[in-house]
Amino acid sequence: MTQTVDRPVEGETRPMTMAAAITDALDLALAHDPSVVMYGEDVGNLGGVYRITTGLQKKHGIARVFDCPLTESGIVGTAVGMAAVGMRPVVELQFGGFMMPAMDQIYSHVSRFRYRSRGRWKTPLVVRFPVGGGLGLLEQHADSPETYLAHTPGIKVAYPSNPYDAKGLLLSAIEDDDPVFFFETIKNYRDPKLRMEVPTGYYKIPLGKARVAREGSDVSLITWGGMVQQCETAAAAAAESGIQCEIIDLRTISPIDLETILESVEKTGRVVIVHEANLTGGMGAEISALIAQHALYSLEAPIERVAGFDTMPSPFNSLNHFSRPEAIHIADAIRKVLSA
Amino acid sequence: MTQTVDRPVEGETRPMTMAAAITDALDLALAHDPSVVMYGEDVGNLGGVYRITTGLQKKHGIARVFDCPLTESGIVGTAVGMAAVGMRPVVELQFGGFMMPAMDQIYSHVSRFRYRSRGRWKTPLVVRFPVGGGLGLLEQHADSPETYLAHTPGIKVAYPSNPYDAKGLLLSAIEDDDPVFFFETIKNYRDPKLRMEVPTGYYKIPLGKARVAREGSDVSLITWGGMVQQCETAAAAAAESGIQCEIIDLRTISPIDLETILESVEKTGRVVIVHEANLTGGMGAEISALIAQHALYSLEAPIERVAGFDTMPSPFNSLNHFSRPEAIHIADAIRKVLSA
Amino acid sequence: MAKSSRTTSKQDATFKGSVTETSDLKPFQILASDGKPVREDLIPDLELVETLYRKMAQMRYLDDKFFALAKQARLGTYAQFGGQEASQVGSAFALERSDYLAPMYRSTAAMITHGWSTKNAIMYWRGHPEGWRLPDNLNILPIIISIPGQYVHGAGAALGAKLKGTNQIAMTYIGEGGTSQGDFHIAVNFASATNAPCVFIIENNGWAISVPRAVQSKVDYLMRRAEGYGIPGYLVDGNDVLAVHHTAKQAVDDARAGKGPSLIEQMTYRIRPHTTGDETKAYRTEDEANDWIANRDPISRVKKFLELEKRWNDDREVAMIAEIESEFAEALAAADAAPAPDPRAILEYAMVNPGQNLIAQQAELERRIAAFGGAA
Amino acid sequence: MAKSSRTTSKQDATFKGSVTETSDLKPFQILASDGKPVREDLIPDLELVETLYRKMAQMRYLDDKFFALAKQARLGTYAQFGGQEASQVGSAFALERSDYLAPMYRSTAAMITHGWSTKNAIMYWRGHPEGWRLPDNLNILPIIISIPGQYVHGAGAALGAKLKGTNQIAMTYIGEGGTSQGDFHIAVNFASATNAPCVFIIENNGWAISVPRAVQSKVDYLMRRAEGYGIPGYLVDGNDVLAVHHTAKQAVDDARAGKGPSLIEQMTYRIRPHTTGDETKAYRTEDEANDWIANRDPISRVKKFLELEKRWNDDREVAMIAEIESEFAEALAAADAAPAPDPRAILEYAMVNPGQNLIAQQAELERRIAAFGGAA
Ligand SMILES: Cc1ncc(C[n+]2csc(CCOP(=O)(O)OP(=O)(O)O)c2C)c(N)n1
Ligand SMILES: Cc1ncc(C[n+]2csc(CCOP(=O)(O)OP(=O)(O)O)c2C)c(N)n1
Ligand SMILES: [Mg+2]
Ligand SMILES: [Mg+2]
Repeated sequence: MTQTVDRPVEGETRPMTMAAAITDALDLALAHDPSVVMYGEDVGNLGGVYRITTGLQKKHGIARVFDCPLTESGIVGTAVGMAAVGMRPVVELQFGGFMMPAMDQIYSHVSRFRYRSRGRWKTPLVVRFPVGGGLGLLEQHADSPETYLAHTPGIKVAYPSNPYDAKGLLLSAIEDDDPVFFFETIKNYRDPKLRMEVPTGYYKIPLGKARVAREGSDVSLITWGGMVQQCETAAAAAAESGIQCEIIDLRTISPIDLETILESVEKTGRVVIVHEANLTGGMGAEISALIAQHALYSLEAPIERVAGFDTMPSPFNSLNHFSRPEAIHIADAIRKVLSA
Repeated sequence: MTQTVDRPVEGETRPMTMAAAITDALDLALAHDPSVVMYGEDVGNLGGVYRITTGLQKKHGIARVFDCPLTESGIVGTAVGMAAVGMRPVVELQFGGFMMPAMDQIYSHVSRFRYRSRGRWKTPLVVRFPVGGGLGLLEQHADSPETYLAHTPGIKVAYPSNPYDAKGLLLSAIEDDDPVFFFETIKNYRDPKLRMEVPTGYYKIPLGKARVAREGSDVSLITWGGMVQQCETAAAAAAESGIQCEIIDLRTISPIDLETILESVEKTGRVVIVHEANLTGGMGAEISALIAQHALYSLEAPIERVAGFDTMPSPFNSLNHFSRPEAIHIADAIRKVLSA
Repeated sequence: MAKSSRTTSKQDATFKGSVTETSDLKPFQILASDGKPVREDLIPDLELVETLYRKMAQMRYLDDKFFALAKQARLGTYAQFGGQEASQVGSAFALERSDYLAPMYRSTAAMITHGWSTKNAIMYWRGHPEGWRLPDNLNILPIIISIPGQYVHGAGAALGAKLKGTNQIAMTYIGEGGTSQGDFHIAVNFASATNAPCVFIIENNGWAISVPRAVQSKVDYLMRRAEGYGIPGYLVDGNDVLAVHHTAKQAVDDARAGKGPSLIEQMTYRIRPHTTGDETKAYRTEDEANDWIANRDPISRVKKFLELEKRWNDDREVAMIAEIESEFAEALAAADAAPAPDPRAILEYAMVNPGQNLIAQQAELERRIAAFGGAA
Repeated sequence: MAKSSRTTSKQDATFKGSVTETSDLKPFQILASDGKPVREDLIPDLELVETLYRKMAQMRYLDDKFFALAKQARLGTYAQFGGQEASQVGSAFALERSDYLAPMYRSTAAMITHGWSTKNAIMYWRGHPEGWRLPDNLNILPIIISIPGQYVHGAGAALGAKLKGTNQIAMTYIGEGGTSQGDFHIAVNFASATNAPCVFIIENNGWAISVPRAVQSKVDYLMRRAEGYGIPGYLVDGNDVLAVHHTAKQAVDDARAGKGPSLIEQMTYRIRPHTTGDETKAYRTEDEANDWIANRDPISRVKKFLELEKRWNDDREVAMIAEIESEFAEALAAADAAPAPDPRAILEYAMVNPGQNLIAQQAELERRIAAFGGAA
């Protein structure tokens, strides 16, 4: 198996939630590299609607962490210009559902700026935002737009599932010379169940390396972000009936860690892919296609995908558990691939 | 086989290129339904940069076919408002590479307007644009953004490969009460090889129904738009060495005609998917995933995808044939799935 | 890596935002904050004034109730409009019933003024599918959360109505923060270019969540942008319901007369948090809000005027409040009595003609309904 | 279905576009079209005037040659700037060498003025990878085709330079058609809000492909939008290189002095087709273009002035042309001598750290190279 334990044992740690780990990474990055700047809607004075940048403006100065006009295209587009002239902007969009006003800047420029100038200009920028549902918030506050980015060349997409990974991936993202989009699952931000010991120092987790979150030999659950937790619940339930699920937490959606996926599929022969974005054309499709190309002969059952429905995320608060993938739906898919 | 011949035999016909067939459909739609209006950049007086709307303003009046300010978000966003109040806007974006400034309107509104109002408002609009490369045009004039749309719920995507289909699909699109995006392959517009007899009357081809463009028993080539022609060339070459390719021309990317795909795969057991958009997260992934779920046991070889590279379409004119899928690359993939 | 990012105090000023202070403009008023007329000549029929007052009072009550319901988790996250009653009621009241309204998340008062029911509003903010269904007999476009798509829809609806020759016009709302978005510009300019009958309203309530107006732009008043589109621009005291209504009526009449769009900036203040999830302490002083509440409240201003005119007294006030309370109680009871939503609503209205993906997902939804132990 | 779409003549006027004719503004001039000074006081050093003249003459020659090369298929599609030499040369010349330029597809003259080489320009428009590589010693951002991303990059580069404290500024270009896009507004306003040292230039050449200026907006002059951002706006005769340079210098100096962004509208005319793929006959009369060529040509205007000043004569003209020709011939020969591009360029610079997808695609590219019979 490529990587099962990748936690450094040395060094000081303290218990952190996802939110705290992300804040810690941002704080360290600001201290570590004077070219890092942060801006967005409400990130300066308020510290963002989820308070992830709280305290950073006070600590690092208003020229490093500041509020800007309400415009996603402006935030991302100016970051392209800033990155070209030598800054490392780490910008925040208020929610993943509000990424689209920036989509032309992403597609036409973030994606191509370096390629287009044949390396004359670089685009070392990070765009962070909260994503995912299950909280009964307003419309467009529960979206998961990772596939639009994964299909767009030239950029990376990190989507952590726990505080340790979040901090290490974010520090990698900020140091990376490619543009990186960084997804933060709202439901995980302050979930006490995810609170864990995290090193207080500066450390990095490589982009493009998956994590085997649970070892097992019967079914591979391939997932990322907030869905890792759901898969863990489903896997624990399955274990009670003697089914051993392996959970692959991709950590980065783009580039994808094909090697780790294939190793797992070759072992289990059965695959369930779980994501919150809607099914059709989602990242589950790409993963399934990679398996159907590279590990077809290992498959003992059709590949199942558990995903959001092909509608906008349900705005009907009391019905969300019917549409967002939950452990119970994943359990159903596990049964399916096992009985195939 | 679901549909091999779907050409009506009765009725007058005349030879038409893709361009002429599309113009003809637009002309008929304007005559047929007074709520149809057309606008966009250069569509009025000039008739569009590819002259698809030529003559329509003169014939139907400037209030039905007109030029508007240079803004894709404005064009698509006003179409949402217009459609709500009872018009049927059929708007043009100048190139597929310029769809992204409209992406927020597409994602946040075109996709959801009807769902969001629970049917109070409808969004019967059509967005047309030229796509695809192989012509050495400027950057962003060779893009194929269908996957961004196919992953977006609530909309349909038509992507015809020949004059007959183009006309019939476009008339269906205009009559459809769902929003439809209509892709027009630039390289096919006036290709004399595609010129064919097309009925002069008003006829429709259903959205969501694929066409078996060539029957064969050894390999299924699944494709759409301009790539159908490339697949036909590759299939003809393969036939010379005794390999019988079946070509499925999807005609609509969304919704997808799963039935026709599965029938073909069950017959051939070998699949090559061909599209011009870049590989990762492209529609080839979704098709592959559907096959890996619904027809796994029919597969005799890993599924191959022939697609653009994960970069922007090559802007290096003399090198385009290395990056855009051509018959020679498809032939390579056919060999691969046959030798597996 | 850059050597240093040199935090100088000059740079600091930049990121706090600063407005070029050269204003020659003053917001238009008909009533001063103390309720005394500053433009006697423009006082409308007192019947209209009373109607506007009653509507505003009803709206304030509703807004406070919605807040309380949200805090009890009987509504979801709710965007209060408290403080902006004059701005919304005064402008929406200038519409004909058949005109189009393109609202944003904070437009509840404008929507109800245009005919939406309190019951539906409760159910919308509860996330109940029935509340999301906009009534057929109302020309209210869907509530838009993504800032500011509705501006473009407003322009499109207006252009559509014009093409159909129906004589309807459209009105749409945005916050001052939203004016920094591309679609703000696109919409107003598109309407300018096509002479579409659309009234564009900016409710400048001083704040975009925690971001003060000055951070959005150096310009003093956002309605100055009208000049850049060659259309009329108006600066109005947004807490003076008579000034708001007068101006909106002018813009509505112009639009209907074929004179094209207008842009109106209504200076107002959000006296409540941004939404029920927001905490204002983190970014503004209570004094600031209290000053607006005490000295520039839009409701007491017109009430004082009506009292001065002897058109209003405590008895009437008491009777009105009783009426408002009982109407609201009735609406709430009706909303509470609505059956729990059917989970099948999740896939309803997804497409007029669904493809195989949605058909398969309907089956999956039925499985999930069964798994959770039955529908509803 | 709507009953009818009632094509009335009033509606017709709408969709043809019409500009509200109330203009009190006149484009700023230093030289009249006949080359005579209208502002003696602002005539700069004649050495500078001669330099600007020479650059413009060189650019016109290059533009015509590029057109000819494209027609021979020795360049790809090319966007001519003919007629806009004063507008581009005059403004870009106001920059320091280390300042940032954020160009669009029609900015070739501005780019060369800022230091790009003719050889590289040829190779860029030929689609040769070497032409796409922007030189390290030039602060020119990539050429942008999607209208108008570069405006936002310009704002960002300016803000970045300001944060770094380098004293560099940015200049960026857009056509009048591009002002209808969201990113136009976003960029100028973002720079206004952050006081970023960016000079925003609108080259109003009358046409957006076939769409006349009047269709874009009702406003008479687009620089009126500056007022809506609280920043200086300038209206300039874009065919008067001295007026253009004077104004750009003012804006550049202001930006460098910390006074923030400016918006300049340069009234000019594209005397050539939109690109080498365009046919102007379909949308405008030859008379219109000929009038600009005969009476408002930017190059002959300043030549006449230099002649009046006895700074220029036929001998000098002949010598200059010979120099321009031989320089161009040399650049073309150098471009022609460059080796054919290596197909591997297709995957170069795709990512700093490529993932497995790109690594697999490199192998696929090698297979394709082999299939087509060897590299290059
Ligand atoms: C495209 C988009 N980006 C971000 C948000 C998140 N957001 C919600 S309200 C708000 C502030 C809006 O301020 P303003 O426009 O002044 O309106 P107000 O809320 O004050 O009425 C923000 C940033 C959004 N809804 N849409
Ligand atoms: C986003 C986008 N939409 C459409 C186009 C296609 N297009 C290329 S040039 C042009 C007209 C531009 O006119 P203008 O802004 O006045 O600049 P000019 O070409 O006159 O210099 C259009 C519509 C584009 N390049 N980008
Ligand atoms: Mg506000
Ligand atoms: Mg132009």
